[in-house]
Amino acid sequence: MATNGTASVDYTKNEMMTVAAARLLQNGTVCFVGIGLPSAAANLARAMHAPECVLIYESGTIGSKPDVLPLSIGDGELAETADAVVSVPEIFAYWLQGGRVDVGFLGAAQIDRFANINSTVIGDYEHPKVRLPGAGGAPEIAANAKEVYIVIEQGPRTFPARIDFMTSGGHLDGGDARAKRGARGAGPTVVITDLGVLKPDPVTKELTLVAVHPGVTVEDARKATGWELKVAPHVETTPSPTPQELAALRELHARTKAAHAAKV
Amino acid sequence: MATNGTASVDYTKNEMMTVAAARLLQNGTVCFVGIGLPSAAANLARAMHAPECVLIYESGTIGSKPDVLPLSIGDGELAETADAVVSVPEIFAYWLQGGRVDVGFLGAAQIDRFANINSTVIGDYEHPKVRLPGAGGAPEIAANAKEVYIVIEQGPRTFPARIDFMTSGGHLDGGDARAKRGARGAGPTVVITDLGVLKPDPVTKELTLVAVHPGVTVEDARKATGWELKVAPHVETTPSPTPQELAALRELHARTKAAHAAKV
Amino acid sequence: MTSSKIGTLRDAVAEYVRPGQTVALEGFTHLIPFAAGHEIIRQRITDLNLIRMTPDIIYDQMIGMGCARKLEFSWGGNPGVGSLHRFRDAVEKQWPKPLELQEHAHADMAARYKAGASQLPFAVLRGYIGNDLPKYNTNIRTITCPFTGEELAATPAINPDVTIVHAQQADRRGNVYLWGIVGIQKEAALAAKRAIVTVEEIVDELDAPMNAVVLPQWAIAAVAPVPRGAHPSYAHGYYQRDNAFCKAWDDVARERETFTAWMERHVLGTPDHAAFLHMLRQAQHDSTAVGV
Amino acid sequence: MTSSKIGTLRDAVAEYVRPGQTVALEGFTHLIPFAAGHEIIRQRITDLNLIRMTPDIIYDQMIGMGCARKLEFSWGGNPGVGSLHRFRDAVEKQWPKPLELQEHAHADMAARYKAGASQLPFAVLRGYIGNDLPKYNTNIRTITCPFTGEELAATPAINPDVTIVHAQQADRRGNVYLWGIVGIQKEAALAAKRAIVTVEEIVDELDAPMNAVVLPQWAIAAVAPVPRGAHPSYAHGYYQRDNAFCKAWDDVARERETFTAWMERHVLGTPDHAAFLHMLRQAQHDSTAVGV
Repeated sequence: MATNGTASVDYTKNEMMTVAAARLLQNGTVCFVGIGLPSAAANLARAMHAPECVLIYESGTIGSKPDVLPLSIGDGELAETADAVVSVPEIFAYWLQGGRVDVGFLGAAQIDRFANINSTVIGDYEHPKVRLPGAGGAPEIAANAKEVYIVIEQGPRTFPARIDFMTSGGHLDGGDARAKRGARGAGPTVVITDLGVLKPDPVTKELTLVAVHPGVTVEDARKATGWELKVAPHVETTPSPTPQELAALRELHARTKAAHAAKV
Repeated sequence: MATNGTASVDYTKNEMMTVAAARLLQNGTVCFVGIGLPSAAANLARAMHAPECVLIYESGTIGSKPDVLPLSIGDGELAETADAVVSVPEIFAYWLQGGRVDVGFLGAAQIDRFANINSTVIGDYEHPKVRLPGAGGAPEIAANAKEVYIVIEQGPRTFPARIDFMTSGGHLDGGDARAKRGARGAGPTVVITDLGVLKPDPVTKELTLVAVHPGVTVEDARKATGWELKVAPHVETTPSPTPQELAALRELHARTKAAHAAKV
Repeated sequence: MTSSKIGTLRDAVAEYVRPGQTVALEGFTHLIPFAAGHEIIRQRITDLNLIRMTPDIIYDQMIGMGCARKLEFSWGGNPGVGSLHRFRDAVEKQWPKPLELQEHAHADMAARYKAGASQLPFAVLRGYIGNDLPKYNTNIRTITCPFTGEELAATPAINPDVTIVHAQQADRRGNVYLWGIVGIQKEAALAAKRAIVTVEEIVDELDAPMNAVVLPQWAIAAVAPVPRGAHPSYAHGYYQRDNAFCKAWDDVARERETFTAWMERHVLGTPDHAAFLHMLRQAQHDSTAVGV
Repeated sequence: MTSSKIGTLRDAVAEYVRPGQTVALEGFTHLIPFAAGHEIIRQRITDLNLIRMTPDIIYDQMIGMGCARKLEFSWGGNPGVGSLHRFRDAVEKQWPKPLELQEHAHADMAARYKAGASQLPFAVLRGYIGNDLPKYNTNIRTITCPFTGEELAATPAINPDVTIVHAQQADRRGNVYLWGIVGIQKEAALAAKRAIVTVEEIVDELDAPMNAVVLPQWAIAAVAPVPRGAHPSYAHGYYQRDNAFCKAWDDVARERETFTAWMERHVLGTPDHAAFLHMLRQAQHDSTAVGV
């Protein structure tokens, strides 16, 4: 994996992306967490500045405080460290649809310029080139969480001009389309990639590059985008991961690796 | 209270009614139990011939095996002796509406010739002479249990020509009206009173006197009925309570009295 | 942010319960929030749209003291004893004021709370077949299944302004744990804009089994410790129902005068639930069962 | 009537699972009924309409062995590892036979099972806003709230012919107790015409807390003790997930030949789950992680 190093410590693009995502979560935020990078970022936030961040996993665990990252959305550790473990219908009906989730934290295979995401198929739905896992909880997380954060690597395949399938509605075709369709939450408010940070334009809702990570240029971001990328007048540079952040993240991954190896 | 005595032991009309009702429950039957006389009869059945009768109370207790009769539908004893205690929405949705109840066992303030029952008001609904407690779980017990047993004292006020309000549908206006309205269960299959036993005619569904208790005449039953009572060609006489039945019922009531006095 | 949720019942009611609101005090024969109902009476909060599946003595008291303009319910009575005299007097004779009724069946009320907790606008059930309520309650409608064409009952979700429930325990952060007959409490609390929970006690750690009914503190507006806060109903693991009180209530409530005198002395005349219970105990020592 | 419900998994599958049926083997990342899936493969039951929120390795195996003609699901993958190669091969290249897909989202599948357990014909949810599935799945429709006029998603209830779940314990009468992440299992079992439950062990008494997830024996068709019956998934309180197996499965399943050889040797070549586990352990001793 390539490393960038503008601070005193070297770090990977993936680490930068995870740290940037973690920083967005506030202490006390109720976060419905997808598996993988969203879960890593949320737990890094818990280890750093947001110890009271409430993590909900779709397996039904509320207030999970795992010491290691789960491999699946339903690891035993998530249940053991939770404030409550409820059924899957309950977590979706009373907690997500019930409007109790502040932030839905999602990954995706593809994203478009209005932050609509695809995790269903590459190619035609009925004759797919690649059959992806499918929707899972994402469509209703995207619809019902008060806002949505998305983490995804940025490249021509993940940021295509047109996604092959809309799995989870972001801002649909822009403007107020989302509200008109009856979605209750505000939708995606930020997209964190390995290159930078994008936010929807307040009016058109088109994703706009607002920050690049250290060592990344706006041109890099443009090249990694399958449409003509909108760029903010002033593009910030994300602060590099601090040594504390990196240490916490690496410890989390090290603990995770050790725990899952031992668990066989 | 008046006593009848055709057997070797004296017993009250209420005892005869309770024993007659208890005898109907089979071992293994899943019974959704109303409070009061239905609960007494069901627990007498458990103590006698049907130890595996499964009692469900609408407070959410499944498989309750109380040693004393509950005063309310949600006494602690019902929870402590249950196989499972679930929420009220679950007991109504998954267990009653879910079609898992063999027998719904109900009391009522009034019943009509098609076994429709009233537990809502005496008089006009909007200007009632007497405001009764209301529906509770009864309408959906009556609709969704596979069959319904009703226990009620028989007299001109409880068996009126026309009930003032239909709370729980029995056979509606008779014939196949009930099935046409989409009720899933078979509806009332037997009514046990302090005078005898009534069953719906197989075709018209009008309640028909099929048995009288010892010492009761068909004429007594007719007089206690606010419409022209249909009588079976051959009216059986209910066997008197056995000494064992009476002993078990009286022990149940004695234990109940002692327990509830002690609980203050 | 978290520990500040634990406070007094008086403050919680003063902060969150307002005249004219839709308020549910739920408890299905167990954990009935009596102390909270008394506090609403003490604070003279009126014009409430009260909701409850099983209005019993505490709603009889609130209705008789003029707190309610409307009642949504499915069964009203004094369990194991008989009628609610104040409820009947309000319905039959408009005393102390008229009481509008919106009447449903239990299965429906449970489904309506469930819909409310799920932020759905309506509930669906197989209900009201041969029941006369839809003739009087225009909130009981029908809906057609888009797959089978079957017609089912549909009713509006319940989303109270405030729900109040009683539970056995909260921890110091305000996470709530209840057990036994849990009734409709979780749904009622989650359906509300704000939930107030009274608890028997605050503990260091909730020793709750993994799949227990636990309400996280962030889903609750306020938690107030009120020992014996469900009396005369019961709290599983803490105390049993005061059956003598429930029976004696029948006589207290039968007449307007005895009712009013009792309420003025025991509820309005006491500053809080502890003082209320103290007065009851003293009265019982003096041999009348409920201190009339 | 009661004790006869406890028997072997082989007998339960032979008695209740028939070709062409709609069958759900549920488990949300925990308590996945692997042993039961293997038994269906061993008994060469085909043409099934399989249902599962989260089809994973066991459905990959059943699909690759030709048990299924259709799959209703909402997320298909090997959690924490990647794609299901046999599932993809069936969808992308119709091997070993075409696999019809009926695809939903999790919130919907959960609501559909809940509707099924409640004997309602349809489920209602706030769902599918900006999702393309309704273009392909005619079972995702809309319904209008009779009170607010809002349009919501409606989908048909799930009522499998047979649901199979795995739990930690049953007592000698067949009452079942599960805990931890309980997923959709209760709803799936209650929605089915018949439920089969495999359990880690039979105990004298279920030491279940009062509000635990307990399925009474009379709501279950058959109970079969199958120790480690959820392997390679986990059973809370009994064993952890075999992560090495799940990772190694990726290589086994990638090619048709290695997959078929593995299944023939380990599943068709063993009489039951105990023998299967024994073979796996031996293979692991011989140093290849999953006995390829």
